[in-house]
Amino acid sequence: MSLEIEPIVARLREALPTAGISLRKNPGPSGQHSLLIDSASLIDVCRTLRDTPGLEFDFLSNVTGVDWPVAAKADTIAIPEGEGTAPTGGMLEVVYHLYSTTLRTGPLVLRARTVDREKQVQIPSVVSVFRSAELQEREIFDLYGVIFTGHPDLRRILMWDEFVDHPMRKDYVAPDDYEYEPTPHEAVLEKAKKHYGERQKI
Amino acid sequence: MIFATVPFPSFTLESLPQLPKLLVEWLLMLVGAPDWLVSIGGTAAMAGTVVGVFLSAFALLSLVERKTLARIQNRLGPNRAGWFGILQPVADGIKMLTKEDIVPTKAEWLLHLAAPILIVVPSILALGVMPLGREWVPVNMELGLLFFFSVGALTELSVFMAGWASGSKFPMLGAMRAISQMVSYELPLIISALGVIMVTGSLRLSDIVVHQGDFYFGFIPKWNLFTPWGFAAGLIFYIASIAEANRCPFDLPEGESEIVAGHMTEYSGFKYALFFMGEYLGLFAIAGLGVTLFLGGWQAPLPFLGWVPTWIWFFAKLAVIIMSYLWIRGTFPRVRIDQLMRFAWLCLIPMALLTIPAAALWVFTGKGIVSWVVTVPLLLIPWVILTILFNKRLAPATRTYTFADS
Amino acid sequence: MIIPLLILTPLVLLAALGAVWKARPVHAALLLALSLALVAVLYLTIGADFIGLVQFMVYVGAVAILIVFSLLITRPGDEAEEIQRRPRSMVTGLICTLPVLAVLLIALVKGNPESAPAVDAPPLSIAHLGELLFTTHAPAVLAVGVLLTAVMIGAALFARDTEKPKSNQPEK
Amino acid sequence: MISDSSMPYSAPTLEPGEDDDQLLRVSLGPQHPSTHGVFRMNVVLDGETVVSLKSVFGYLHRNHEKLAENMTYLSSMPYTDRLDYICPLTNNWALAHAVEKLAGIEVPERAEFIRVITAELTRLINHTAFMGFILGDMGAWGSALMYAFREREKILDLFEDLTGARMMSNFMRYGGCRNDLPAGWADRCSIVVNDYGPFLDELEKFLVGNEILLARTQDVGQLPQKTLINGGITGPMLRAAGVNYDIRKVEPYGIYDRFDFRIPLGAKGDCYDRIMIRFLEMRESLKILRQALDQLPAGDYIHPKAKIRNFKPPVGEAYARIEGPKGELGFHLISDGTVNPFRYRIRPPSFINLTLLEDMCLGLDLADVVIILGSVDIVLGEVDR
Amino acid sequence: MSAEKTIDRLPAVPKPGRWIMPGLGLIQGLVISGKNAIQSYYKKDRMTTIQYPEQRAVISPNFRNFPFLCYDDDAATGLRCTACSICENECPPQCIYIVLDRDENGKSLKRPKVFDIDISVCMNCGICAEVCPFDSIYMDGEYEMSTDDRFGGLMLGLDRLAKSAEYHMKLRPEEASAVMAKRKAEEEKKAAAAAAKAAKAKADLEAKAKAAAEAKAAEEAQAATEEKGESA
Repeated sequence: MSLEIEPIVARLREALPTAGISLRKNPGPSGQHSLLIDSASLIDVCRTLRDTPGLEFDFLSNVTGVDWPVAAKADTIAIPEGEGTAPTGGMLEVVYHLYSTTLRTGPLVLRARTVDREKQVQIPSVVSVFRSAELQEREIFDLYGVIFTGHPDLRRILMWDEFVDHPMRKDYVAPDDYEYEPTPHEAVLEKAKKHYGERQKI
Repeated sequence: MIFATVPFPSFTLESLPQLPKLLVEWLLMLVGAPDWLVSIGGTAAMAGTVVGVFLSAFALLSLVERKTLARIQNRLGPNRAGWFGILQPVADGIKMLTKEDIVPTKAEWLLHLAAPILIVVPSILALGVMPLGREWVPVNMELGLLFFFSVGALTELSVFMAGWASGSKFPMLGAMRAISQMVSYELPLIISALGVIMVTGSLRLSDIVVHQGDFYFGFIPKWNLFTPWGFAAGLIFYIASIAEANRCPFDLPEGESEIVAGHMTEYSGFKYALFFMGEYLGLFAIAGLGVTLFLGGWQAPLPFLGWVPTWIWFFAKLAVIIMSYLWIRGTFPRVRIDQLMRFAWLCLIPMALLTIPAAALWVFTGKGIVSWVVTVPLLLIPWVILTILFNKRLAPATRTYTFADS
Repeated sequence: MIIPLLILTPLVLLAALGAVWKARPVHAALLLALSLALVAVLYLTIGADFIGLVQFMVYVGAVAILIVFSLLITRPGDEAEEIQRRPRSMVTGLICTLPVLAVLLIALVKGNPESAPAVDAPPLSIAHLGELLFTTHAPAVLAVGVLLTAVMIGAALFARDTEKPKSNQPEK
Repeated sequence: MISDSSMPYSAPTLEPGEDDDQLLRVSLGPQHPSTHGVFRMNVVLDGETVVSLKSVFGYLHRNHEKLAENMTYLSSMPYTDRLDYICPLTNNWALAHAVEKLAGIEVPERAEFIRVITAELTRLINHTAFMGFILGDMGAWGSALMYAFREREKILDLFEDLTGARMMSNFMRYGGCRNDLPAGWADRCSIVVNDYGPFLDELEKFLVGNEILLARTQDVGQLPQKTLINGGITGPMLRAAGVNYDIRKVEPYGIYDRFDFRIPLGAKGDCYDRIMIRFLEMRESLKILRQALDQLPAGDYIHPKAKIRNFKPPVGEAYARIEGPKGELGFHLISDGTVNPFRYRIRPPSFINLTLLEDMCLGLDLADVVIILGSVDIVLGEVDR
Repeated sequence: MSAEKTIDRLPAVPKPGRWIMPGLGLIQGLVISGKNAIQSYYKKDRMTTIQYPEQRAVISPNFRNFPFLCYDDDAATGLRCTACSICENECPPQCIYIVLDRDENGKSLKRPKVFDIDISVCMNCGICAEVCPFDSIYMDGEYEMSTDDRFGGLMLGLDRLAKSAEYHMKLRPEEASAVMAKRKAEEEKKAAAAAAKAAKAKADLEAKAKAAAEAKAAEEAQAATEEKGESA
């Protein structure tokens, strides 16, 4: 059940006038529109969402990391109402899905974006508000490279600690340092690389 | 002159186990060996039979255990090696012998080697004292029971050596648990045996068995188990013997789901097999003592069964007790270390101490109906109080579960 | 009769010396247990079965295990500083043992062998020993019993306050 | 320890300085009999009580999400069987449900019924296997496990008939199921469902009254409701603490709103309640199965116009979740209109239920850590993806 | 039904406050495991395991293991596969390798020269069988395929993959019969279409011939009239 998002935005703006909240339409048939929150006010928004009696979004179900090498493409997925985001280089985005166990209201989707994909990749960590984000944020740091400021124990969680790159990024090239083992499967791999190769272009 | 006419030893079915001893002595005498050599040869043969019998029983038990556990779990158990898996112990033995014997670098190799040997020695010594049949008592010591318990104390030392010498963490934890468990369960074991000594009046094990000789009203055997204090002491002895032999539900030292294999983690090859041999022989010794003290050793259960050789009764009772150990092993989960301690010190030892006055009363009131009337309440009331106490304070709370419709 | 004595006494001495000399505490403890066991064997060889078995049970079975168990729990530190302060501990050790040695030697020299009780006294049977213990020496046995219970209660109290309250975190 | 709920997180990390040689550092390593797969916990013990516990993941990480981004939607369906390999059919349904929400596909009646039947059978398998594993962790190695696996085999034979493989089902398609029920399958299924009741009674008598089990699991690994919700715990662990949150009732997907079944709620939320809740949930699943088998309609098993090859969902984003046996299993898909999903995110219940593992284990024994990990019921395929 | 009454019963939880013998639950557990042990001797349903090499588990006809290529009457010529390599593209772990067979001047012979499946990579998901438009690849039911050669042994070529349609009929009767029926229907349709085309071709052949005949007749008539004209 897609919940109507406008009253929530209104309450949020009235509770936190200075917070940068903008509504983003979802073109797909699922109708799950999202709120783009700028990084500064992310924690306050989460805390008010959790604590105000009318909203009571006390359950952060899912935290997803998304890599947008071309920022403009993000606008085709989450269509801004007014002005579009200035098409800078790429950006990393974190999507939060919030639920309320008491009011049983549906997924409230929040989005937080970094400035770019190389240096300014900081997003404040919501672990102080929702404990469930702890492992999921460590996974996003490990696979995407988003640095969550304020996370109590930001280490790699899935890859081994000495691993350098972030594998889930679109421009990640798998190092071919595996112990090479000649198999008759070679021909299949070339053909597959040739075939699947060109589909990776964005 | 060499073949001085020495009568060929005459033996009945009853004294069949004596045969090797008699044969060796007959041969030595034939050869004209001096007396001290003949006696030494005889005792060596006797020891050989005991060790031979119990080692083959160990091999058989390792197969029977796997098959009964399998049956409890609805599967067949080993049936590939030999006919119905009878050669499985041989296969295990060969495997153990051929496996590489790894000694971790941080281990003290001398203690690491000494530990498995020191675990097997006391169990065999303890078996030597056991009255296995009317004429088959390997060593008829006057202090049989005391010898049994003092030799049993050596196993804890060897478990410590195994745990400490292996150098790594899990054996350390295993050794800690093993020693605390064995020390705290040796107490109820010895106290519950005191009652039997008081009633029999001697520490010689064969006297204890002879004391349980005849029958009430013709068919109920006068075993110690069928007396009030004997039943309580027997139950406590049974539970303490499970803990002493590190069998489930008290198999904490070797709790494989927590500390992999406890003090035996760093062993492989034949040393590991020695540990198992030590454990199983210890099991035979403890179960044998239980049978001797409470189930009338080699006494026949019914009067008209006197013609059956007595050592068959001993091994039959031993088999029943060990089957019950296997049954328990297939069913119960493991107890936690603090519950184990609390159960020993708060429940077993007080009840064991209680059986001593009960046994005294039993003897002073003439072992008749009067003594039944006196000793039963003396045992029953504290037990009921203890369980009520247990129900109030420690018993698990009963839970109510609500069902939500939406 | 003499042969077992001649074999055993040097072994006992060696084990005791090792127990004192060894730097590593666990080795020392195990050697102590070995020496106590050998003393028990000594008793057995001269026919005193009861005292031999009780010695084995009490000392090797209980005392050695407790020493070793405490070593396992505390896992004492390394041997370096223990070896380093060896000379000083040697001196203090000698000072304590010399008078005891002197007393033993005097007793050995002065005592005349004839007055020693006959070696081949009838072996003491357990029943007789039991009666003796609980009739003529009853007060001594009762005193020892009271002492042991006092020690047991003291140990229990001592262990109680250091034991952390078992936090089953009902409401953290 | 955990302070009030406003500032939920102050895990007592052990400062290196405080560590003296009294503490024993043990790693219940990836190769350990009771970690349900390759999962490691660095445990620091003071004697037998746990002082700190840091879990290490990633030994079974295959990065299914990166693979899915390079493959078509159809090709990533068989990989969902490998996520939580004890209940593959609920994983398939979760992905199918998410893609149907992403592309707005409706599912015919018969397919919905087949999905509910296979999902509830999977819940039975998972909870029965859980009973076997939890007893194994406690030490009764093998007995309950073999009884549980004996019954599980019957259901796996049903799946082999239906989907072609016992565990690797690869059965759902976007718009319905891959093939229809084979002849006589529904009757065989109702026979299995009827025999399951008596088996549950026997397993219950074997398990629930057992004093050792009661002593080992009561008041072990208990946390207040607020911390559980805040920690993202879902599934039987949450309901064992008494929070009434089951997605089949909260956000009814498929046709769950047509069946009447109840949600068991626990009292204290410790390991014992988690075991009991799974028992009662199995009984509720049997009720659902009986109703679904009675009302199973005829009709086509997949939407006639459902596209199997080069299926291109419209541009957009969707997050859909189902109530898996282990908790809330969700898929967050972002589609840019091409054959490959732009972003394919799995919300794994076992992984997120491990967030509070340390809080549950502090102050308890090493033996309790093993049971608490067992009661969380994790499968490493889903934890590491 | 007996199962119905046990569904709603709460687990047997002792009433609070009543004195219960502490060991009762343990004894109940013993009774259950004892029952299982004894019944495993005579009750077939209790037995979990079978003795594999001697007894074989009954596998269901829908069981799918590694794929096989179906051919109608002869392995060399009747192979249904036309090397369209749709299955190669759709295969998730990319374990199929097809080379199209071309004759000397490069025209495709609609037949695979090489069709390899690396069964160390294949996860028998069945997608190739699902997407194959020419019903040529199906999932096999044979599961004893272990070899000792890790390289060549697990690379199944055309020789080991190709299996006859009768094998398919034996493996999955109803699916195979459905496929045969479908193919027979297509044959008839094609045959009918061919017949229709042939008939049409014959028809317009005759029409042409008739037309030609008429034209010739017309010419003769015209020629005849010209002769008459000249002769007249």
